[in-house]
Amino acid sequence: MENKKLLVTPAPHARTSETVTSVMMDVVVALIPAILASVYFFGIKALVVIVTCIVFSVASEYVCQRLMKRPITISDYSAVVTGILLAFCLPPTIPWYLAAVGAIFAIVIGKMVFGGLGYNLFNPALVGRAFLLASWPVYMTSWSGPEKFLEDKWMSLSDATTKASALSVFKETLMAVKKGAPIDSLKEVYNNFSLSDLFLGNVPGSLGETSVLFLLLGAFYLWFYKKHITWHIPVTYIGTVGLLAWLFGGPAFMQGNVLFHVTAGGLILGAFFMATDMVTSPITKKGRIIFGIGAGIIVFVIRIFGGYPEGVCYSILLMNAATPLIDRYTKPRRFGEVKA
Amino acid sequence: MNIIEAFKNGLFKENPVFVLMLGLCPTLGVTSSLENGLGIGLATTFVLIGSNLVISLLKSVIPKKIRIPIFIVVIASFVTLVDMLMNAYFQVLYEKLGIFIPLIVVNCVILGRAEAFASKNGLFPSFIDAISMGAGFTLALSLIGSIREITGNGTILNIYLFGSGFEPALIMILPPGAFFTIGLLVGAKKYFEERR
Amino acid sequence: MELKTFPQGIHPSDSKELTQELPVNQMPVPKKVVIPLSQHIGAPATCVVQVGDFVKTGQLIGESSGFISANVHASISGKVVEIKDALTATGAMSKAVVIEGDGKDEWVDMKRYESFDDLTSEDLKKIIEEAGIVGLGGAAFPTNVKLSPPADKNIEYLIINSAECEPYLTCDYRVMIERTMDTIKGMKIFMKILGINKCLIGIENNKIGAYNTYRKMLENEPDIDVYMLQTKYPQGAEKSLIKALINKEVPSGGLPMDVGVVVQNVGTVLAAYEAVYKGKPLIERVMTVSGYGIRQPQNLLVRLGVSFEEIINYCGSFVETPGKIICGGPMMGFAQYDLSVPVVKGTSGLLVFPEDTVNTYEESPCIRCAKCVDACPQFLVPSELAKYGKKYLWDRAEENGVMDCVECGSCSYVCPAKINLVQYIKLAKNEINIRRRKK
Amino acid sequence: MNIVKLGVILMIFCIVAAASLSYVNQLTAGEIQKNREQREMIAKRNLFIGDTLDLTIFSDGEYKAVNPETGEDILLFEFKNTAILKPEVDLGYFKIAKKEVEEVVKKINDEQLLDTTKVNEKLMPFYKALMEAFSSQIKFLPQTVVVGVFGTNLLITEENLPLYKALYKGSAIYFVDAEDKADTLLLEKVDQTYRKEIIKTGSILFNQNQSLEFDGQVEFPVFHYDKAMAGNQFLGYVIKAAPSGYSSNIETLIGLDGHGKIIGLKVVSQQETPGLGAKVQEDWFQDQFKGKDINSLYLRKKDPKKGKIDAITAATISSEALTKGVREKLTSFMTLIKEGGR
Repeated sequence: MENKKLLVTPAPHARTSETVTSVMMDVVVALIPAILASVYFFGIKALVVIVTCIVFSVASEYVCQRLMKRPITISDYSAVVTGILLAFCLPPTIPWYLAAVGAIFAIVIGKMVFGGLGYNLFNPALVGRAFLLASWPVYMTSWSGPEKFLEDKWMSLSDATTKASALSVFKETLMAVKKGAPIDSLKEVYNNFSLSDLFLGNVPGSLGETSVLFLLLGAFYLWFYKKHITWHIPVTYIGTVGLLAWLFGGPAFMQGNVLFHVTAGGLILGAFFMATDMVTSPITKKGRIIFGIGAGIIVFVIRIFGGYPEGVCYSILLMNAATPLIDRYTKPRRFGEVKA
Repeated sequence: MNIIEAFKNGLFKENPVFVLMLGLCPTLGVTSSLENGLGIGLATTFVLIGSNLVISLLKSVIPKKIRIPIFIVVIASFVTLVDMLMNAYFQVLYEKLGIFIPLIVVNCVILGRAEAFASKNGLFPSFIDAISMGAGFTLALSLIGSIREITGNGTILNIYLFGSGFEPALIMILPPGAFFTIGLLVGAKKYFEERR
Repeated sequence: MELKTFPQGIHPSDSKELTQELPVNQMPVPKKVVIPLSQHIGAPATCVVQVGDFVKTGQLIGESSGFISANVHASISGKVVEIKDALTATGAMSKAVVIEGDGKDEWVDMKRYESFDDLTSEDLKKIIEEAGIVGLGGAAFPTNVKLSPPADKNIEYLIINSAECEPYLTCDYRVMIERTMDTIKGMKIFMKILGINKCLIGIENNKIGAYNTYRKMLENEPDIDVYMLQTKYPQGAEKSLIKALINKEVPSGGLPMDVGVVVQNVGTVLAAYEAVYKGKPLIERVMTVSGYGIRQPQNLLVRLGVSFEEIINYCGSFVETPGKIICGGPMMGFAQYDLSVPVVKGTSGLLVFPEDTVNTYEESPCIRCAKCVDACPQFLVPSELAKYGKKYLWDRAEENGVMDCVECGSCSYVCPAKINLVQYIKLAKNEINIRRRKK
Repeated sequence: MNIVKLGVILMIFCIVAAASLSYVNQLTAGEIQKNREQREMIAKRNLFIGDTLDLTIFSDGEYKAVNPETGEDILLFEFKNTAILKPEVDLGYFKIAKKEVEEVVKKINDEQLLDTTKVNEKLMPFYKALMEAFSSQIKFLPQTVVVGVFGTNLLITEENLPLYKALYKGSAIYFVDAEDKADTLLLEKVDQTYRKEIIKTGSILFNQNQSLEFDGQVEFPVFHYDKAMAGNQFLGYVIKAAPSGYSSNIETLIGLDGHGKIIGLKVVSQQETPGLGAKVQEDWFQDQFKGKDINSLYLRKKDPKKGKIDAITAATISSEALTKGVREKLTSFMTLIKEGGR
């Protein structure tokens, strides 16, 4: 009985084995298929961008925490997740130093100035992307086409032909239609991009935004196996965009191409990996549904009426800003609470 | 009144932008280049001196109840004056600053100093206060302006600083850049003050 | 078949296999007991013995001292050697009577009834009150008080709480299996007291044996229904159990009787049976000794007042260096640092974990994953409440329903950031209670 | 009655302020008016004459070219403290090697050449070399080059007029008597001189000796436009357009000749995104419009068949807005002209 050290802690004495690190690790694992797909389709350039983003995210988090004299928590993988997600929003042709600047901005301004993990108001990766888009729009909006695996261009770092992404083509056509071009040209856009290419990711676009299939693989791992994300945000988000696209996104009422709007651009990536970011999304189920619907409407409005071809980034950032408000008005009804 | 002390006050301890957080409208609006920042800073200083002098001179005449309208009349007169003078003699700068010159009227630094200082102090201290506050404001605006111009446009006073390989961050001369710059400068100021 | 249950909650691994199939073992009468006078919620009992007195087993030593209070009896015969402040399992000090046994275990005269048909509801209540019976589920609320609802409350159901949702604990399960008939008699006593004829038993589907036994035994009892529930924590919390069985929500700040329900633990039911049919006051109880750190995990019938140390020694001592010893279940129990602490009426288990399986966790910032929100059976937002508790924002905490918390610990269990959510909430509750009392 | 007293005091303050301001207004009104006129004048003039901003990038030094006839190096011109930086109107004065020019001019005078083709033949090598030198020094050909020649004064007469006209096709070179101006840095002085010259050269361009005038704002049913007149000779129109771009109205002056061809286009004010849409104000973009008519005012990107205008990278909306705005304005203007005359 003597010399025994008994540990006294408050109840409960049982805890799940889940930690912040393991949650973040799961997200990284879920992103691996999409990373591989992006390297396959965009070549070694993609790998350079991804690695740059990760390295600079982690490094700037370390430096920030050293300067702020806080515990160093770079081993919790949250900066890695930010790095990968940021890289996924960048075109493969972006110079590495711009990717690095984006990563530093994402971590320093998007996360650390708010107080680090858990306190940030906005999704850091999207903050980084918005910064890059506003600062260097030319780099951020010129995409290169998918390269053939193991061909010359695949290995090359700089050689790339710029092409328009599916949504930019859509946007251009839409503008033309508004100015009097035949309405059927919208249909041509839909036909120009085969859905299987869009689904696999064999189209020009940002690194991680193109391959719906591989993103969904990771998303389902998080959703059904690890249960880190719930259906509320992704389903309402994609559903809202799909519904609006079907109703108003086509040549005539109720003739929009839902699958085109869902698979082109960053909607799948945003819906499953960015809008569901725990720190910046509402905590209640009702709140998440509002979040998803709101973001969906914003995406659609930007795509059809706005100045940018793609609106996922800004829709999520705007809804991030609304999250505290949503949380406040969607408090769960307490058990046994009498409705007034 | 100690003049050095007054200047320290205006430039650092009670810097209108970095400490008092006053007059942020022109700070955010016009500081996309050093030239603009300097211009609006000097214009504000001029108005500040004028209004401070007039108000401290007339402080015994001004009834307490309607002091704010009278302050505004005085300030607005000086601003209109500056507006006309600049339009006449500093055409180029006038066009660049545009709407922000008439908006000096609502710059809270001026009304704030009129209310807090000039209406209670004599002519000379008010003059010194106006100069030091104006200097602080101009300093802050020039600092923000030069940072934004260098990072957002790659130039300083329209002179290219870097080679053609340099890609300026466009966002820095857009409104968000002003927020970033002010935030970071205030943060840096606090950081160094606490270290001291 | 869709099993009944309540919404939200968690699924910790139940680890009941250690002791589930072991019959209840009677522990020998101890040499010395320390009987705290405050073993229940409410005012401590008044001591009615003095140092040097000889007491018999079952003799009253502490008298109920108020409306919410309970009698305390000697659990062995012997001499009162000391009346002192003793450490209890919650960490609080309580006045306690120390009895040194004479080894004879002489019992006081006990008044037994073969049947309670002749007794009125008031008589039965009196017997239970005198026997010092309190809720044996853990909270130890005096049973007679619970059985006396105000006249304006219309009681419809008696619900027997046999969910035993805490991992490791199997004492209620063994009671249900081994003393099925006795507990049914006990239920009837309660039904008589309350003047109702509807009794519901909820058993989780990991205790299928107990369910089947009751099913068989209750074939001819139309008044008592048994339901199988989906295994989930905290099914044993009154409010959750009521929601699961009759789908009614106890109003915020209210009691089960507000929805016409009285909930009693199955152990309490057995104690009532013993008091009426055998005249035994509450001086012993069944508890589970378990965990991977003890050599012989088992279900024990122990006298109250025996120290944990003695129990551990009886169970073959430690397997290896213990890291953590918990009184109660792992979710709501108290970690112990001193093994001289005695068993009291509310002690349902003693768990020993070896050093290498005990983890300490560093709290990291909340990442707003909302797992606590999805777990809370009371639909609170634990992360927010804990934040208010941490920052001493008591008013905000109260506005957001901190007082509705049942302290089940589900939120802390699921938290990936390892924040001690329930601890901060308890702090806030405590602080608010103090302020309310001051007013 | 206290309130009346306060009101009176406030009133007095207002009156004093108003009085002093109106005094200052009187002082500055003339200057402001002058500035405004000058600004408008410069903008309009630039439509017809073009900007001279590009000259400022010359640095000091000697500039030589190979004479294609002899194969010898000839010193074309040298710069000494010549680059002048001015925000709005930048002028570069430089000296052309006196000897060379004198020789050429003398030759022409001696031979009494009046046949345009022959004069061209004589002078072409020289100017070709000059142009080449320019091209090698500056990446693009400036619209207007103002050349100051020390001690030389080329009289423009009826006789040699065709020469000038023939020589400069699109790119006009103006010879200025710059003897006393080369070292002058004062904007005002330079600007006045410059204006004088422009009026002179403008006349030359349009075969008139009279000075160039803008007839002010002629009210037309819909349009508000200027006619540019050189004496009695009609030169063209100045039309204002203000299409709404990405984030502002892009106010634009369009210079149009009598055949519907754009002589020049100048964006006067805009608030487009800096670095993107704001590039509509850049010369390369505006210069694309010169010489175009409504049939080719489309973006190449949108309408590859008709389009002759290149959009600004990543700022299609602004580019499109301006192109379309100008086109629409011109279309309706032309209709108007055809229907109702000038």
